[in-house]
This record gives sequence, C-alpha cells and structure tokens, in this order.
Amino acid sequence: MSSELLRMTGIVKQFPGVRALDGVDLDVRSGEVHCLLGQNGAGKSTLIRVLSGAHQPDQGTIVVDGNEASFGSPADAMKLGIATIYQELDLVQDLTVAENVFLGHEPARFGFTNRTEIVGRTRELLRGLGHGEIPPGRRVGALPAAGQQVVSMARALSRDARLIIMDEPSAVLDSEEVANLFRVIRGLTERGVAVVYISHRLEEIREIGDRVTVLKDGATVATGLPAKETPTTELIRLMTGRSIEYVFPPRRAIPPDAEVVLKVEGLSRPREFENIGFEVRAGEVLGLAGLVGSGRSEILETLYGARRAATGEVYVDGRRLRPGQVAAAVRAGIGLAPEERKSQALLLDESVYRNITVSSLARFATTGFLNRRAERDAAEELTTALDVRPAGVDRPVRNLSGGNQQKVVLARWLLRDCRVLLLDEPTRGVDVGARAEIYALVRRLAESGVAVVLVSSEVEEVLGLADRVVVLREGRAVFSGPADEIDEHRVLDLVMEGSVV
Amino acid sequence: MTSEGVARPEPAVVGGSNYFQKAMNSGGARSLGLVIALILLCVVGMITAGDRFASTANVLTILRLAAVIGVVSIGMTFVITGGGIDLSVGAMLALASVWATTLATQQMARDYHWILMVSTALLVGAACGLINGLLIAYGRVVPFIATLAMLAGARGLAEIIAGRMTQTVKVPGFVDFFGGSFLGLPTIVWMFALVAVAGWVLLNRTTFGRRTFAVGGNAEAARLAGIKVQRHTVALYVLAGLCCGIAAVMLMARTTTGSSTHGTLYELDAIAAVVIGGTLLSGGRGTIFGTVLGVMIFTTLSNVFTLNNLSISAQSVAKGVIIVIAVLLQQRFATRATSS
Amino acid sequence: MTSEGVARPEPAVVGGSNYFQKAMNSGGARSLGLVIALILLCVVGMITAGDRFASTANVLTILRLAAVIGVVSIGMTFVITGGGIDLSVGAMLALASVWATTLATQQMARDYHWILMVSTALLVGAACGLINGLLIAYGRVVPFIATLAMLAGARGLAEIIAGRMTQTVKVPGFVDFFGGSFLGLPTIVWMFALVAVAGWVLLNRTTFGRRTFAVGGNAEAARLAGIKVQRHTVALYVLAGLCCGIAAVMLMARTTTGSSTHGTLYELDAIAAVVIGGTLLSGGRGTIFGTVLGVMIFTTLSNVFTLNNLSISAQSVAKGVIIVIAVLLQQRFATRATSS
Amino acid sequence: TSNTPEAEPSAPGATNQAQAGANDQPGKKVKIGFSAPAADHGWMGAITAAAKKEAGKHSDVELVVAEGTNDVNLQISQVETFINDKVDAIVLLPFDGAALTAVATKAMEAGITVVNVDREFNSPFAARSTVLGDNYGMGRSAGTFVCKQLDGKKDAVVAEIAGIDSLPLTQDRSKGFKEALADCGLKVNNRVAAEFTVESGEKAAANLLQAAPKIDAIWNHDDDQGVGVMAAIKNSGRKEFFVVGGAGSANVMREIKAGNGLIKATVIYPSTQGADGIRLARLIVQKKALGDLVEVEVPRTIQLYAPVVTSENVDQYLPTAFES
Ligand SMILES: Nc1ncnc2c1ncn2[C@@H]1O[C@H](COP(=O)(O)OP(=O)(O)OP(=O)(O)O)[C@@H](O)[C@H]1O
Ligand SMILES: Nc1ncnc2c1ncn2[C@@H]1O[C@H](COP(=O)(O)OP(=O)(O)OP(=O)(O)O)[C@@H](O)[C@H]1O
Ligand SMILES: [Mg+2]
Ligand SMILES: [Mg+2]
Repeated sequence: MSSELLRMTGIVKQFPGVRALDGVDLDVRSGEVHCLLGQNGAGKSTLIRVLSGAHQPDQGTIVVDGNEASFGSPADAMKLGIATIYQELDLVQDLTVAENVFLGHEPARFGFTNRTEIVGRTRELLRGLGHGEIPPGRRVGALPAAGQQVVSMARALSRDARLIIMDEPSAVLDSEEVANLFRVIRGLTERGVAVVYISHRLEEIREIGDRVTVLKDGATVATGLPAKETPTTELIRLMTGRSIEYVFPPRRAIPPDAEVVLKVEGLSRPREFENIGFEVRAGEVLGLAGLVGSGRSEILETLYGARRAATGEVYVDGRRLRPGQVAAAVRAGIGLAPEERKSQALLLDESVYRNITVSSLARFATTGFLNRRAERDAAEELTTALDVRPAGVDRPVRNLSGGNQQKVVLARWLLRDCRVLLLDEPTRGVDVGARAEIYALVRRLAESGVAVVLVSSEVEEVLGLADRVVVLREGRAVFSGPADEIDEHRVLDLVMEGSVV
Repeated sequence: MTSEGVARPEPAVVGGSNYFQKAMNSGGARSLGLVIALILLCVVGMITAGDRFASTANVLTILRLAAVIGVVSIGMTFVITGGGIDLSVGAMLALASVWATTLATQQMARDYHWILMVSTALLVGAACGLINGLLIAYGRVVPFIATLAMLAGARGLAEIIAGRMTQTVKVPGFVDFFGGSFLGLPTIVWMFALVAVAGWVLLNRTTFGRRTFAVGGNAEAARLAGIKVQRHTVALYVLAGLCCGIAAVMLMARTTTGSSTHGTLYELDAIAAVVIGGTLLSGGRGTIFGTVLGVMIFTTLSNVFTLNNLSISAQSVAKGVIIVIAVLLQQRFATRATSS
Repeated sequence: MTSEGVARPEPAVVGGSNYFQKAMNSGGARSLGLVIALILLCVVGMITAGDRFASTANVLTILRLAAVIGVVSIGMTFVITGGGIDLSVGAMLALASVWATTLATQQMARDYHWILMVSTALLVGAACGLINGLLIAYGRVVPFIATLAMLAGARGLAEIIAGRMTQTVKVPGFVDFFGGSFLGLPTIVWMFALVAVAGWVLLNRTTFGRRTFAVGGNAEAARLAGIKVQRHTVALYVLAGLCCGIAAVMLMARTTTGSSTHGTLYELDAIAAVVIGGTLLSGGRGTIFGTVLGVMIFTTLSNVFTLNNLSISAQSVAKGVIIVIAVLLQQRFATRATSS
Repeated sequence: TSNTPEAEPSAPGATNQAQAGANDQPGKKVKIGFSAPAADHGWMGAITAAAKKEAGKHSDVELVVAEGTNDVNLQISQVETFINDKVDAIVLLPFDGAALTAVATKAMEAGITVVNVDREFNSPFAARSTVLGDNYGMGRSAGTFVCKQLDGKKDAVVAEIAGIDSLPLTQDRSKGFKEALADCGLKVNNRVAAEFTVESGEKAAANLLQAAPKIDAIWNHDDDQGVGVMAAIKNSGRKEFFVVGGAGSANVMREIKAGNGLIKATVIYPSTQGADGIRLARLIVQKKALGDLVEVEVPRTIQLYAPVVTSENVDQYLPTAFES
C-alpha cells in the first residue's frame, strides 16, 4: 500500500491560448485509490492524458518505479502498466464489444485474431464487472452509454495494469452501477493495483478514495489529503476558492391555477416505453427517475419530436405538436439538452458563440443576414453568467472541458426563452460549483414560468430539484406524485421491484 | 467561479501582435499558405515568361478560364461544407447547356428574349440538383452514389437530346451579352466575381450559411437544435445545380455551343479546388476564399505551363508535385495559425 | 445493475427464425439487397438475351471483365474502410503496366523468367502506394489531394516512359500463363478469387483487419488503444498500390500490352463498386463481399446492355436509374436488418 | 510498338520526296502555337508527335505546344494565350470544332494565321486553311470494303466497334459505314463503343463477341483500341470473321502484310494531319505557295483521303503509318 508507484512533478501543458497545466505534482502509491478533484477545466483530463501518453507535456518529469519515463505514445504508457478509461468514450462504434476490449493487443497467431479467446476472455471480464449479460459479439454502437462505460472498464482491466486511470467513470452510471464499480475498484486495490479516480461527486470520493489531490487552474493546490477525513467544505474551498452551500434551492409553491404548459398523453414506442402521460405546469419541475435503460431519454426525445411516437399526443400551451418534427417542437418553445452532448448537441469545431446561437438564429437575423456582433454579445452575456471557462466566445467548443461544454448547451436554450425545457442529465460531468449554479438556474427558470422536465441518474438530484416525480421502470410509469411524498429508498425499491402504486 | 478564476488574463501569444494573431485565426488567413503558393506560382510565371505572363491580356485569359470552373466550385463548396459531395456537376452543366441550346429553346429565345435560354439552363441545373437533393435527403442514398447516378443519367440524357452533335448558339443577343465586356472586364469574369461574393456572403453572413456549417459538422446535433436538416440538404444540392446552370450559360457564351461533352471531369477539378482551398471533405468547415484561390492556382498553373512550352507528360508530373507542395505549404501555415 | 440494465437483449425478430435473424445481422447479409439486385439483373439478362446471356462463355466473359477492376476495388475497400480514399489507382495501374513492359524489363524477363515482369509491376504499384501513404500519414496531406497528385504524377510518368505508345508484351511465358486457364477457369479469374478471399480473411480475421476498422472508425480511439495509426495508414495505401500492381499484371495478360492509358477512370469505377457494396465512404465499415457484389453488378450491367445492343446514351441513363434502384433496395434491406 | 527500336526511322512524314522542294529553304522566323485534345490514345499522341517532329525539321519554325486537353474551356484559353503571345500562326485540332470557332475567329481577326486540323470549325472565317480528315469517308470506305468481301451474303452479320461515342467524329464514321452497307443490302447488326484505349477496346469486344454468336465482319474504328479488340478475339478463340481496322497504325499494317491474322484491311485516318498543319501554317506565314499546285496561295481546304489498306497496297502506306 505504501510503495510509491508514480510521481509527476512540475507538469506543464500549453495549448494555443490556454495553459491547461501549469506545474502539477501528483504521486500515486500502489494499492491506493487516488482521487483527483477540481472544477471543470481545472486540467484533470489533460493531466491524465499526459500520464497515459496521449499528450506530450511541455515541461515536467514523470517517474515510474523510480525511473524517469517519457511517454511518446499511448503504447509506451501501456507498456509500463498504465491503463486509462478516458472521459470521452474512446470506443470504436462499429467494432464488437470483444474487439474493442482487445483492440491494440489482440491475442493472435500469425496475425490471425484468436476470436474464441477474445470472446471468452471478454465474457470473463464482463462477468467480473457484474455484466455478464452484455454479449461480447454485440456492436458497441448499439449499447447505451452505461454499457459502453462498462466496456471501457473491461478494456482497461484486460491490460493487466498496475495503474488504472478512471476519468469520471460514474458520470453515465446510476447509483446501482456506481456501487458495482466500487466493488470492482476494491477488488483491484486489494491486488495492489493503484487507481486514479476522477469524479465531481464528493460523496463518491469519500466512499472510495484514500487520498485526494486538488487541482485548480492547472496547478496542484493540495495533495495527499486523506479522503475520508477532509471536510467537504474544505475540499470545495480548495477547488473553488470559496465556500458553496451544496444544497438544493428552496421550492416555491406552485399556484394551483398555474396553466398547464406541457401535456403528454398516452405516449408509446414499442419496446421503449408505454402509455406515458403527464402534465407540467408553468413554473413546475417534473423529474423522471429510473435506472439506466428505463427509457427516460427516449421519452424526452420522443416528445421533442426527435423520435416518432407510435401512439400518443404532445401539447404545448394547449396546441398539439406535429409528431416527429424537431423543428416544430422548437418553434412551439421546447428545448432539449440531450444526454450525449458531443454527438447530439455540439458542433465541436464551431466556436462557442455559434453553438449557443444556432437555435435562435432568426432572432439575430434581418432577412437572413446575421448580426454577428449581437450574436457575440448575447453569447458573451450568457457565458459570463454561467461562468464558462476559459472565457472567450470564439474558442472552438472542442477544446472546452466536459463540464464547460455542458454549460454551452444550456446557454443555447436559455438564449431561446423556451416555454418547456427538457434536461437529460444536465449535471453530468459538471463540477460542484457549477452544479449548484445549474440547480439555482433551473429553479430560477421555473419561477419565471418555464415548465422543466428533468432526467437524472442521481435520485437525490431528482428529488431535490423536482416538484413532482415520475418513476419509470422498463418504460412504464410506476409512480407519479409530488416529490415530498417519496424518498430515496422508496424510489430505489420502485425501480428495482416495480410494484405498481 | 471565483472572481479570480474568471479574471485570469488570457495568456498572451508569445511574441505575436494581437492583430497578427487575429488575422492568423480568421478564415481568410487559414489560406495564407495558398496565397503564398499562388504568389510563388506567379513569380515563376514572371521569371520564365516575363511580360507575356504579367500582361493584362494574359491575366484576363486566366480569369476567363477560371470563371466557369470557379462558379461550379463555389456550388461545390456549399455541398461539401454541408457534409455531401456532388459528382454530377459536369453532367448537369452539359445537360443544361444542351437543353438551353436546343432548336426549340433557341427559337423561343429568338422570338422573345435570350433570357429564356438563361432561364432554361438555370432551371435544368436546379432541377437536377433537386433530384440529387431529394434522393440524398429523403431517399437516404449516399451522396457519392446518388450524384454518380445523376452523372450517368444527365450525361446520357444530354447525349440523347443533342443526338451527340454539338449545338451552336444562334441567338445573337446572347453571345453579345455574355461574350462581351463591361468596364474592361469580360462579362463572365464579372459573373464569377458576383457568384463568389454572393457565395461568400451567403456562407459567412447569413443564417443559411450558418446552418450549412451546422449540418455538415454534426447533422444529428443540427437536427436536435431545430434545424430542418433534410430540407437544408436539398437546398444545398439545388444551389450546386443552379451554379452548374450559371456555369453552363458562361460556357455557352465562351464556346457559342451546347454539347454533351461540356464539363467532362469538372467534378474532379471542382472537388480538387475546393479541397485544396481548405474545405474539409468531411464537412463542417468551408471557405469560399480558399476555393477561389484553389481555382486560381490550378488555372494559373496550366497558363504558366502553356507559356513555357513544357512537354505534356512533364506537365502532368509537375502538376502532381506542385499540388503536393501547395498543400504542404498550406498545412504548415494552418497548423502554425492554430498552434501559435 | 440488474442484468437487463445495461444491455437489453437484442429484440427478437417478429416471426423470424433465429437463423434468419443471425443472417440478417451478419456482414454478408447487409448485402442482401445487392444480391437481390444482382439476381434481378440476371433475370433481366436471361429474359432479354436468353442463352446468349446464360451461356458458360458469357459468364466467363463477365468474370474476366470483373477480374481486373475487382482486384483494384478490393485494395480500395481497405483504403476506404481505413478512412481514406485513393484516386490514383488507375494511374498506378498504368504506370505499373508500362514499367513492366519496357524493353529493359522484358529483356530481363526473357533472359530469366517472366516472374521478373510480375515483380516489377507489383513493386511499382507498392512503391506508388508507399508514397501516397507517407504523404498522407506523415505529411498530413488530405488523402483526396495526395492521391490526386499521384494520379497526375504517375500517369505523366507512365506517358514519359512509354512515349505515349502502347507496349506489346513479347515474353511468351507470361501471356501463356496469365492468359491461360486452370480447371476451366481463366487464370485471371482465379487471381481475382484469390485476392478476394485473401482480402476477406485479412479484413475480417486478422488483427490487421480489425485495426483497419478501428483506424477508419475512430482514429483517435485507435491511437489511444496503442495502435500505430500512421504506420497502419501507410500499410493500407501500400496494399492498394499492390492490388493495382496485380491488376496491372492481369490487364497486361488480357490486352497483351502495357499502356499509359490503361485504367483510365478506374478510380471512379472502383469507388463506386466499393460504396455501392456497403462500405462507408467515411470509414470504419467495410465489406469485401459487398465490393465483389458491387463489381459484379456493374460488369453484368454493361454485359446485359451490350447483349441487347442498347445505345451508349441509353445505357448511361439506364445505369443511373439502376444504381439508384440498387441502392434503395439495399437501404431497404439494411434498415430492415437493423431495425427489425 | 515503341519497344521495337527499328521502327524509329519510319516516323510519320519522313520519306516524302515532294517535301524537298524550294519551300523548305529557311525563311522568315515563324512562331506557331499548337493545341490538340488530350493525347489519351495513340492516334492523338501521334498527331502531336508528328507535329513536333515536323517543326523540328525547320530551323525557322518555333513551336509552342499547349497541354492536351478535352476541356474546351481550357483549350479556348490556350488559344487566347497564343493570341496574347502574338504567335504568327496557330495550328488547332479542336476537341470540338464548333466550340472553338469563336476563339479561332478572334485569332484570325487579330491577324494570326489559323490552320484548322481534323475537326472542322463551323465558320469559314475561323481559319485560313483547313486540313480535314474524312470521317464520313472513312466509314464509307470501310463499309464498301466489307460489302465487297461479303459479296452476295445477304444475311451476313456485321458488327461495329466505335470509338468515343459522344464525339461527332464517331457519329460521322458510323453514318458513312451504315450508308455504305445499306448500298449492298447489309446493316450493322451489333454495335458497341469503346474509348480509343486498348483496355476499353478489349472490354467492348469481349462483350460484343458474347452478344453475337456468329459474326461475318467487324469494323473497328480505331487501331489503338484495336490492340485490345484483337486480344479479346484471341481470348475467345473465334475465327469465323474478318476484321477491318481504322486510323491505320503501323502495327496493324504489319499484320495485314503478314497476312495470317483476322485483320484484312484498315482504313487510314492520317495521323500526319498535325504535321501537315504545321507545314501549311509555315507556308502561309511566309507567303509561299503549295509545292505542286499552280495556285499562288495555299488552298482553303485540304481534305485527306481515307484509303483502304489491304495486303496488296500495304507497302505503299506502311512508311507513313503511326506507331502506337
Ligand atoms: N486540445 C485542446 N486545445 C486547447 N485547449 C484545450 C485542449 N484540451 C483541453 N484544453 C483546455 O485545457 C483546460 C483543461 O481542460 P481539461 O479537459 O483537462 O479539464 P478537466 O479538469 O478535465 O474538466 P472537466 O471536469 O470539465 O472534465 C481547459 O481550459 C480546456 O479548455
Ligand atoms: N442506437 C441504439 N441501437 C439499439 N438500441 C439502442 C440504441 N440506443 C439505445 N438503445 C436501447 O434503448 C434502451 C434505452 O437506453 P437509454 O440508455 O437511452 O435509456 P434511459 O432510460 O434514457 O437511460 P439513461 O437516462 O440513464 O440514459 C437501451 O436498452 C438501449 O439498449
Ligand atoms: Mg475532464
Ligand atoms: Mg438516457
């Protein structure tokens, strides 16, 4: 437990216009879970990309087992027993699960892949991860995000690594899955494997971590803190430089005569969800809870028109929406912050301001000609309000950290003044500070009369933020009622057992 | 979210003035390498051919040559920026030129006005583009295949209509107008300039252009942002077809003919000009300025070759080498622009 | 973590047997639409041309015609699956054929063995491919442009070497061997079959093949998995060049000549066959079986046309229409296969 | 073929006695621009090669050759470049005669002597002089020869392998062939088109041989693609017909001379037209007359003859045949 495996000192990484790492120190011992904390854009992912050989540092040294190492490519790091689960899923969509797991180190004879072996070993690895049900022969692209995360884990484990880096692995997992992940991590550390763990959920750090390193603005501000003992307020202060009340904003009672803004009736799609109906009034936040794969995202996408409903109607302000047409939904005042922001929301090579204004172009145009100054100003205002970092609306969104990308997506819909806002995992990958701000923002929006539908894998978040809650199990609503009539245990019971209320 | 975090000043570019940095990052400057390649080419032209290269007459010759393929390439820029490709541009041009010069059309044009011939060409081009667009957006046929089919179909149809004979333009007003000059510049060069400027404005200053980038960059994200992706895709191919119609009019003026062999292999020339100009073949990034430069490089190249009496095969080899050099130059400056 | 949570079982095909479902999801069956298109084409051939179509001699003719472009297309399948494109295949073929039939080479071949001619062709093809690959992987030139440059360069060089004349193969053993038959099938058809089978095995059963999918599907992910993406890319273009060398040998046997005009526009034919076969032009998905089907469809098409004495223009129009129909058919079956 | 070194001396236009007249004395310097379609097949390659060779023989001729192209837009700009360059004469083999008429007229108006080769402009003011091949006549000659060979066989099967079908010249050849056959009650039973290249000839012929189980005569428009055609015939093992070639390559003539192949004849389409164009341009600029004519001016139009070469007269034509 105590032998030092890795030491990074004075790591500097400069990107055009941004010094992402500005002298970071980190040391990892075998058998420990070393947590990396930091706000969005603090440089956590960049640091681990340096550690895994994906980026070359501009300055600094990496010492592994007492010997200085230099990683020219990911292959070099792997040779030293460092395996990485990247924040952005790094899988090849068109290859199968097994092929992805063994990509780059296929067991082969004379160049012929031993397919029985990779399938067999993949099955074993998946079973060890508690997911024996994922078929090794399935195309990875056909798996939901959580399933892909499991495959990424299997892949890291397939390498027999001594150090496994996990960059926000829990972001796409629900609480059940997280517990399972922790079981796996404990198994690893018992065998002496070191784990570098990144997450924005402090309670996870507390549960699994041994020591904590905090990054701020590309530099180490604290290292070697005991994970169990350091008070939360202290961690937050280190990360953000101030103290934040990590609580949900108070609800305001919704007047019983508030108009119904969004009405959903008998919405179904075969094999996804069945007979979903609810109403959301102006100023109300409706939370959808359920396990991964329970069809929450599909419901949002369907009422947004991105999927065509088999049966059922959607009304906004009493007017029926034309089914299966996103443009119609947007015109009616619906906005969606989708689950997979990279593939579903962002134009990665475009600048921040263009990503923000893309859904409100008409507002900035006279007879089709854009007023770019007005666009920029509006985007500037929003990014300042949401504290998107680094500032500057002309940066390509691709270079923003994950949490900041999420803020850009939210800004897009804030700009549009929606009647209905659909939020699918809005705080995924968002740091504590920003998370509190997003909570406040959602409440503020609701109070201004917007109807909000919120999907989150964190039950606590759904219960804390929503006025009313719908619990889903396998595409069916098993509970529907005010948030204060149900607690976390009850929700978990419902999603597991599905006893109809 | 601390005030400190927000206020952290942007790191200054080492040794670069702000103005320069801005220029390097702007769209036009991504083409700096190309500008340099073009200037080098002109220097070579001046050294080897002297006044024969640098004369007004020769510059006009280059511009006239560039005009037709230039207009086609600008349409192509839109399609490629929007994530597609159009192999049928040459065939659409041929069909438009043939249709606009049939006996019947010319008879009408003589009776009323040559504008009828122009309209015919534009309509035929736009109609072909519409078919391309519908097949691709709603029939979900891959652009490569859909436009390849259009290439075969349109050229075949042009041959059938023309009976594989060249049709001469016999409407006097038409050739007088489009073959003439205005303020010292040939009409077709004006047309090229107009189309280029209009294309630049459309791509960079309008909602349509912005949506084109979005659709080409990430069609799914564009759809979820509320853009009507299918309809937009159709519009892009119609635009490309329209450009081919315009190019057909220009080529009809230049050759005083309509023929099913017009525009052979223009698809390759146009794609090459667009890609060398810096537009991404995978969509989402496009530059009209770069395309114009690409067209100018190719046409200047063949002008310099002609002036220097190079053997034809050697020209071909030299062309290959020069393309690579131009791109490597551009690459050098592009990476420097982003990594500075 | 309920067992169903993360990966719901694949929904069963309504009313379909398991076997059928499996077949629909396998790579081969994604091509079901193409198989149907090909069968339809054969039926049309049989109805319109009867025995002249269904005779052994005619089938052999079709196979022989398919062989050369088939081998080129298989090389192209690798490049496209790996996320690239190769416009220079026809030019590489021409250069290889010319180089292998120069006086000097043939003299050597006569003195020692015709295998020297074959080696020359393969070496020239592979060397051109190597240049392509290096430019693309290490020079970071876009594949479209790099291979376009190679197209101009290689064809120009071929013209210079051949002096724009057709060079006759005068090594008797060579033509006897490659022009001959074995077990009733022409040698070049055997070669096509061998290359196709080897290509299938390489793409679907080896680490090289898996890595090709990875590089084409997500180059960054491949890099992070420790794959040497650049080196792999080079290998892909060398492979394509090698296939062109093989195709050059076949064409030399078939025409008993080497010529700088060999393989004109093969790039378009090959890309069309590959794409119609179901390989994604954006990389990451590729099927050798589909490519072979694509090649067979195009060659059978022109055979049926000729048997029916159709005019070239009508052929062209019909070809356009049939391509669209074939793709729409394939689409229908592909979506049914994934959404069932 | 080029890998027969001894073929070199018999290059186009090398042995014509008539050329050695006083006209060949060096005179005023003449700068000639030359532009032709892409040399993408042997005949076209031979055209350019012959033109260059001819120019090389005259110390007073400076030849500027533009990149061969099938894009009329580019070819027009080449002529424009020549005009800017103030050349004395332009020898122009247009990709499409009608399409180049306007720019040729412009050159003439600029005082430049334009000599039109092979594909005719559609205005008499576009060229000072025109050297024409005879595409229609070529088809007629071929048809007449086929008629003669198949004398009396009313149900004979005649096949035609055309060149690039979208070119007007192909249409003219086919028209001549069809009309000549009609005169003896025959028709073209099967027709395919190739692209003037060896490989396309092989492809077209392979399909054609399947389309027609029995053939009596084949006319192939172009001896270049003919190499491929003969390879396909050899592959098929068929022998029941005879073949008439076109254009008249040295290869084919040698084969006719040998007399043991299927090729019985070929119809000449002179590849020396380019060289003739150069000679005429030089004479016109230097204000000389054409050797054996009484006229003091070079004639407006010279149409070349499209003779049929058979084993009887092959020796006469072999020296000027083009190597491909
Ligand atoms: N390729 C790049 N080019 C330019 N800037 C980059 C690039 N990659 C990262 N950055 C910048 O580096 C900084 C650190 O980013 P990084 O992704 O490491 O943050 P993070 O701590 O992982 O944040 P998050 O919690 O949101 O994932 C950010 O300001 C980001 O914009
Ligand atoms: N592209 C796809 N192809 C096949 N099946 C898919 C695809 N996308 C999603 N699914 C299936 O749809 C189901 C729902 O997946 P999804 O993860 O979106 O559910 P969810 O309830 O929204 O969960 P979460 O909100 O945690 O993402 C899963 O069983 C998944 O297998
Ligand atoms: Mg990160
Ligand atoms: Mg979801």
